[in-house]
Amino acid sequence: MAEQIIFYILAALIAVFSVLAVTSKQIIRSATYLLFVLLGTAGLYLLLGYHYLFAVQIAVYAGGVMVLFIFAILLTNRPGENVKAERKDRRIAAGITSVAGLAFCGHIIYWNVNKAYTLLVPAEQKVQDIGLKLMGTEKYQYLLPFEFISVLLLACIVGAIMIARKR
Amino acid sequence: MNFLSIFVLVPALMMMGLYVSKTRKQIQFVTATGASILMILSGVITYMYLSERAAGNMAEMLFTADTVWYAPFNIHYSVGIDGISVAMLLLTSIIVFTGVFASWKIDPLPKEFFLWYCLLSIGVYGFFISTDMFTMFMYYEIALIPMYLLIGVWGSGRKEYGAMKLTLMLMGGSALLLVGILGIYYQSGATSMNILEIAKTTIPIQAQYYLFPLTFMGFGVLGAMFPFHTWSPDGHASAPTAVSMLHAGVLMKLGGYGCFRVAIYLMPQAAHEMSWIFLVLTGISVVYGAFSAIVQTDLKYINAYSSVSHCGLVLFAILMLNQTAMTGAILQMLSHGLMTALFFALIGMIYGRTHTRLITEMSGLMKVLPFLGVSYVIAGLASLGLPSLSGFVAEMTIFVGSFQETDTFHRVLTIVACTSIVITAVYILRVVGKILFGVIQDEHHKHLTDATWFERLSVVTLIIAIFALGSAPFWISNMIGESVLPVVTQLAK
Amino acid sequence: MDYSSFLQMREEFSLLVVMVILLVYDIFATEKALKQFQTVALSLFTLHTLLNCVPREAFAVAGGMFQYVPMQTYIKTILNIGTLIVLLQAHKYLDEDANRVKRGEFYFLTLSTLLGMYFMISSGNFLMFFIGLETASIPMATLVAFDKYNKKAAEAGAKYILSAVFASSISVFGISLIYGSTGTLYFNDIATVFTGTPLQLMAFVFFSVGLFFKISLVPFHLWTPDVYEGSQTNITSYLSVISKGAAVFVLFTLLVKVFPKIISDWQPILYGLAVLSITVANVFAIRQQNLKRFLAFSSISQAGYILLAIISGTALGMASLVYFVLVYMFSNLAAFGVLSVIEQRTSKVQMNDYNGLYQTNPKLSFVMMLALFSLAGIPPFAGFFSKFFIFSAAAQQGFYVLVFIALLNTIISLYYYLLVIKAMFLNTNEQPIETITSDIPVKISLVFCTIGILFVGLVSTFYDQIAVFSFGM
Amino acid sequence: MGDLFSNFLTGSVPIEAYLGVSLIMFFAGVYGFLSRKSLLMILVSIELMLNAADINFVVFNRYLYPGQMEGFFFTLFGIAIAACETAVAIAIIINIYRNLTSVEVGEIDEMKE
Amino acid sequence: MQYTLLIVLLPLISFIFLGLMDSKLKPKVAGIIGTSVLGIITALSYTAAFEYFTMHKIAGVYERLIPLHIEWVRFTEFLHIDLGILLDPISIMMLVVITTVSFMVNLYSTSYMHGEKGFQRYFAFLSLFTFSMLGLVIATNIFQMYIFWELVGVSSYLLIGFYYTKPSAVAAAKKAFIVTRFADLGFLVGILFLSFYTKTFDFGILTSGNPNVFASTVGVSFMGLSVMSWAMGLIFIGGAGKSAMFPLQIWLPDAMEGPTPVSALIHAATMVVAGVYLVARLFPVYEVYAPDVLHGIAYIGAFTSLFAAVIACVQTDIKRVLAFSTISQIGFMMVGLGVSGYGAHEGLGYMASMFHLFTHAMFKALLFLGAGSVIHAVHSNEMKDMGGLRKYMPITNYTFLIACLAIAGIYPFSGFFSKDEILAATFEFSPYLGGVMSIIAGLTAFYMFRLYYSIFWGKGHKHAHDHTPHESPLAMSIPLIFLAVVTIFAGFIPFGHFVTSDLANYDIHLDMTVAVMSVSIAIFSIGIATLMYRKESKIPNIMGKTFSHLHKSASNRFYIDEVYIFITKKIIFKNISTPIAWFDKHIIDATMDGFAGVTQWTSVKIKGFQSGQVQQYAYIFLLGTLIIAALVLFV
Repeated sequence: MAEQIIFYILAALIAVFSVLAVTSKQIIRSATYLLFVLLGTAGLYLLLGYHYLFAVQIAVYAGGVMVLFIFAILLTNRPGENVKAERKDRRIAAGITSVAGLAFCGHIIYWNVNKAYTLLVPAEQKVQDIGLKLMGTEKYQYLLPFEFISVLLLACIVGAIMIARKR
Repeated sequence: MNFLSIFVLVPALMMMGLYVSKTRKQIQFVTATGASILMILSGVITYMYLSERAAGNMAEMLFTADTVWYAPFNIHYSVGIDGISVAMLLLTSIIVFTGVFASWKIDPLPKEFFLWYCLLSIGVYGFFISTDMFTMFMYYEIALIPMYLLIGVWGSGRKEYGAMKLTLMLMGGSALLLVGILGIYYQSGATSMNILEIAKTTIPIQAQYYLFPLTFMGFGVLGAMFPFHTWSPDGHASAPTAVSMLHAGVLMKLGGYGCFRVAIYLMPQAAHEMSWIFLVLTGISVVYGAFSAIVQTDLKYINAYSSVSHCGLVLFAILMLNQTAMTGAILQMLSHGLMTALFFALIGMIYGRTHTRLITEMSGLMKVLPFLGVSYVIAGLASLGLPSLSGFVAEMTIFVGSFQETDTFHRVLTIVACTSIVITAVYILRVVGKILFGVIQDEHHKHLTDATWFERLSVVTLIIAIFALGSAPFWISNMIGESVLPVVTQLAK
Repeated sequence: MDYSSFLQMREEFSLLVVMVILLVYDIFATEKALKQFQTVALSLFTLHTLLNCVPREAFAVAGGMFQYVPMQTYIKTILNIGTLIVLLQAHKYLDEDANRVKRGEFYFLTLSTLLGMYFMISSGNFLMFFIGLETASIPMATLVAFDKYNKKAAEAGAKYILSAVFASSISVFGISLIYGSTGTLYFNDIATVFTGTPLQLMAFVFFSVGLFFKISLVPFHLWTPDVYEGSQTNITSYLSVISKGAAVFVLFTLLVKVFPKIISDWQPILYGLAVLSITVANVFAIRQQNLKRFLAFSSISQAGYILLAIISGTALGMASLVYFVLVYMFSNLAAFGVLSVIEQRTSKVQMNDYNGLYQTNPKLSFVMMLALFSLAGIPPFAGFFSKFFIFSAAAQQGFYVLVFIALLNTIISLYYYLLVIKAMFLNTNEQPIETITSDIPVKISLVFCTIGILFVGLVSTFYDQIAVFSFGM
Repeated sequence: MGDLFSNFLTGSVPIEAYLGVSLIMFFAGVYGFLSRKSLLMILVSIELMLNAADINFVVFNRYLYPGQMEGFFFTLFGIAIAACETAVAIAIIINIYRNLTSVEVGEIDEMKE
Repeated sequence: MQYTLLIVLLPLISFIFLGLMDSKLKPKVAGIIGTSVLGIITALSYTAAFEYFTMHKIAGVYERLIPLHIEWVRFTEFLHIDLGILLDPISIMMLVVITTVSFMVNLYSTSYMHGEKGFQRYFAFLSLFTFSMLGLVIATNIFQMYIFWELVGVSSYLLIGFYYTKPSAVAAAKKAFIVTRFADLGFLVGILFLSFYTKTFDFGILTSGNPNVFASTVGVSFMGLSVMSWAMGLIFIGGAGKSAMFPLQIWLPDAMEGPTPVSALIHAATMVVAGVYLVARLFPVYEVYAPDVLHGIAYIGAFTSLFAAVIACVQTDIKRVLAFSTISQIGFMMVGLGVSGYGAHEGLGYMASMFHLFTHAMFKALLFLGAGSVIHAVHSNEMKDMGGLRKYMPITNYTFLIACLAIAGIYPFSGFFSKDEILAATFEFSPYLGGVMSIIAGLTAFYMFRLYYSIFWGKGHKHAHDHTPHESPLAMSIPLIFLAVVTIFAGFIPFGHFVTSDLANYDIHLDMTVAVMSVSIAIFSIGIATLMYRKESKIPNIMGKTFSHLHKSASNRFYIDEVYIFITKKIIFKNISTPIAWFDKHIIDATMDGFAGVTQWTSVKIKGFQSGQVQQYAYIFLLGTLIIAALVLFV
């Protein structure tokens, strides 16, 4: 019961802040709403029992990404200046398309998703397990992507620095 | 690779020779030598062919060779010739040879000109020696592209427009063709793209219904079939002399040859059932081209429309689907090739002197340019089918052959096609009367000089060929006639 | 945990080693030693290419996350050669004072995107695939914006990253649905359960647009011309050839390996996209004046042609596809090579500027012409063969109408290719581009491309080699 | 903490609800991407979209395929990738700002047609 | 008789030699070569004629000899063009006629054309013509005939257009060629019809009388008519074109633009009778399988004859008078053939026609050469520039008079005999037609003497410009005299012994009623002419005014030329060719250009999609995704 209540609260939170994040006039608010959404998502992860993910979500998003955002906003935004209002026709078109897409996908997913799930043994996610899987080379083990993503990260850092630095 | 490929190799070697040559002298040496070698080779091949036949080798294609090229697609590099190919090789050699001399002093960029010219001849030669559809198609396309640059750079008048139009329309033709070829290959279920192999299979009739029009139209575009002929006037009008010669003389023959070799030969049933559509179209070409030529004032346009008419006759005859008419069609290809090349050569030479091609601006040229004038008259006479010149034999064979089809439809069409010989006379004589006869109007034209030695060489070679074909057609006609037989047999199945 | 199996991924490791060496070299070498940086880099990369060009037995690593089949060696080698050519062409550019400081990054980023493509190609799992895809595209954005003080480059970078991320979010959403409807991310497992329920189909569409984006098919192509125009020419050529080549290969692999059961669904999609891509791109290309945009549209239409090979879904199609990519690489890189040489010397990219090029730069125009003819599919250049094979592969499966539409489009494409040729050979110019002497690396690259254009078609060995392994797919 | 929360997991939230949330988030992101003027806001929208996909993975994993942790790991890596993207995107946006002194998306349409 | 090959070959060799050498030869040399070759072949043909007619006959019938026969081109199993030499009475006769006239003309020309530019070329063309004409008459098969038929046409074209700097000559040459070419189209199609059903081109087989040859034509019709009518009718059109039958006669008067000896050779004696020869050659076929066509020929011949005679009465150009007279006389020959039957007496018309052909060739050549002589003297073709020439040019005067008498049909000149036979045959066929032909004979006498008087009588004041006219040199006079002699005596040749429809002997008996009547009509007409034209007289003017309408129409050749111009200029040029050219340019070509245009237009129209706005890109991207998904799911 409580789980449901929590879920719906989170769900409402996420939905509302998602919409607010993309409609807010002020960019800094927008970013803040995004933060709330991300935190709400983290809440969902927790709700689903993925504690580790909860931690990662908060650490990476709230801790890393948001900081980047704030920096960027502060760097590029002159204080007090609001973003100019978007063109209305474009907003309407985007809105209609999004809603249509939402309806379409919702329809398909709702009628086709496998609902015969067997809930729900509380799954205690042991961090050791996660660690072992992350270091394994068998099927359902993730050493290779783990190593590989480091290349991506490195490349992104190099690239971002290359772009951002003066020379 | 057997020795037939030498026809492709020699121009390729010429290209290499040209690439390293520096002066005009060297360029001329290379091209003249190469063209002469090709002439000799085609003579040799004719002799070999005839002696082989005389020795009783009755294979459909002689000197065949077959090398696997792209195994997964069953593409082979296969060559072979029959009488028709031999005739076409002869024609090509003559025209390449004369074209070289007709553009002896081409300017600017002689080296590049001949490089493209050689590439063009590679395409043409290759097409005639190939028996594999892929190779055939490849050579066909090789022959298309140099045209653009040749016309675009060395042409005259609205050359860019003409070049573009020609290239694109012919490309359109080859688009139809490629679908057709792929269709034939896959529908026949043959294990080779070799025409001879495919001929042994039967393509399902349903497939033939769309493949036949595709291939026929595809080649028909090149053969200037109505209503896909409009590239011809604009293209020929802007092309430089040698290119017009080679294009009208040989390249347009690729169309007829292809229709014959691919469309008719491989899809006899559809040919029987659908020939009437194309007969009507080609019949229109024949008369329409001739009528159009009457009112033109540009020499090249006149000749281009005349080519539409004459090449229409080629396709027309092929579609009659009997041995005589088909033989006539091939003869007409030869004949038209020679005489239209002669025409274009002469027009080029006249244009080079008078700097105009409008018949309204010339008159009385016979007086100052007797050699060119007489040659022009001879070309004209050949064109209107004077006996002892090549056109006559070809046209008569066609008409006699076409008349073998007894129903009213074919009869009436044949008679309609026959009228073209009168209309041809009208426009030829109009031109001859206007530009050669009468009194010179333009002061500048009074001091023109007659043909130079290389021009004479080129013209005389063509005239001799025209006379030879027109006076002694029997051996070539027999050679072609027996080579047409396999197709006729196929049609009779 | 047996990490030694990782050693089987020779290509990837070898590339990684090159990357690391270069990174370290760039950071720690002395000023003097750095002068030889490009030489070292190119030699190392050449070595890498040569070492990894022989196919091996098929194998799988990491429980099937990484799956190797011999064909991949070919496509990777093609990508290697292409990258090498691009690097050769970029040599001069990177030697300029303004860029010398960034060249280490240039190499590192280029090679890391290449590595991303390697993994993308060899992946046996959607996770791997996704990471590969991102590795191939995120650093690419920084490459696009490489000329960072150039407004156009900056703009192109932004457009690229935004579009790419948008595409990949849709794609990853699709992957999530695939996972949701099949319960696995392993290709082999998905293939058995992916039967085409509505959810799966939707998931498939959402997922595949990410690839369509990378291949830049209409209507997912709109970023292409802008980005191609804005970025530095060598990057553009890298983007148009290497990135695209990897993506089409992957698309084919995925469609055939993972989604074979819904062939009746994806064939019409590809059909439509092919028609759209070829036609729309051609129509747009007609009136382009900027040659980079021009080549962008041309490459979109080429991508449409590639779909003809994919749509067949046969071994023949596979071989034709790889072959096509090979030929396309030579042709397009030759065109871009000429373009970049001229742009770097004169900063002229408009078609009008090319008027009369043949008068002053016959060799460059000649190479350009070969490249364009090859792209247009004119024999005896390699492009003709590759196109023919692709058409043949499609026709084999009965797609005659599609082939016909594609062929009609070749007329339009021939038209605009001829426009360039016309500019170079036919038109005259008051102020033609001055005579340019290219530096050695560019010369090498262009000669290499020319040889490729001339002989890859006529000599059937290349195709035969590729065809040997196409059945291993 | 863990125990506390797991005790709540006795009732059942239907899977559709989770998916609905993620869908809303996703299409909110789409809307934002299509309509916002600031490049940074567009980036915000993208975060939403990526995040929505992550939720999907987790939910599917938890509800439908609890046996393996594929969705879990995908989300894990996905977060990392999203971070990379953001970093690079922000670098590029700053670069835009440096060149154009603006981060409005309408400004970056010099190249067209 | 292998040497007959030489008769054909020598002129060809002469042509090639003269043509290639052209101005490298001295004019004199060229003239000598040309003339001597002709002399040689004339001698050869006389030898051949002598040898042939004295040869042993088989069952009283002349044998057809084929001394040479080679296959030239093979069309089908049965149809092949052969080249060969066929000797039978009519071809032998034609050989004689052609070589004789040709020789005379050559000889005449050496003087007449003296000093002309292109003298060598002229002789080359003459040789070419002779070659072609000879080839035509000795043809063994209809296709060979067609070949030489065309060559004859071309040589005629070249010779008419000899003065190529003169626009009228060029136009005339063109006209002659095109009109005859048009007729040849009929000939060709006729050949196609005939050969398809009979499976042969060979005259020998066609005229053998073997019904099997025509077996497959029985009951076959094409668009309403029987195929034989089609075939023979179309073939006749070919003949009609060359022989200037109505309505294809228009080219002949214009052809007088050529040098006068050429007119004598081609447009009087030889080429224009090719049509007659053709009908005669195929006579057995016409007679048996297409009698309707044969009768049609008779009527067309009669009409043409009348028509031309009327026009001839009012022409003022002496060569044109002769030209129309030629048309009229050929009409006679056609009538003769048309009314003829097959076999001894039935074949009288045939024999007479051939006979007339022979005599006409001689006297008409004479007339033309005489006219040439006159023109040579006064440098004009117009009657008004002449008059009173008899004093200056006695030889021309007498020879011309002889020819006039011959053509008028006065005994004992040759024309009398041949014309009389035709009239007799015609009366037998139909009295009405006979009557008409008699009237024409009268008209002939009238206009010939009108011509004669206008030239040689009356006042001679008009030509006192630079020099007084004088008699022509010897080279011109000798042919005149020779031909005059022939004209006088040829009538006494027992022609029926040589040429008949069935190759058997036939003795001509003069039908006295017809003879008397025709001679009296002729004399009466000559009388009227004498009255009107011997001296300056008002009568012609009065007559002209009285029948002004008729006179005007006749002077304008009944406006047939205008009709032709209307057809060619207005219909073909303006209403067919120009629209076709327009259509080609504005419809067909425009369609092709239109494809390009539409593509370009689309290209401009859709450029908005590439707006540069990344959000729009994403929008389209998304839409694309959704649409594809929707299509995949719902379609």
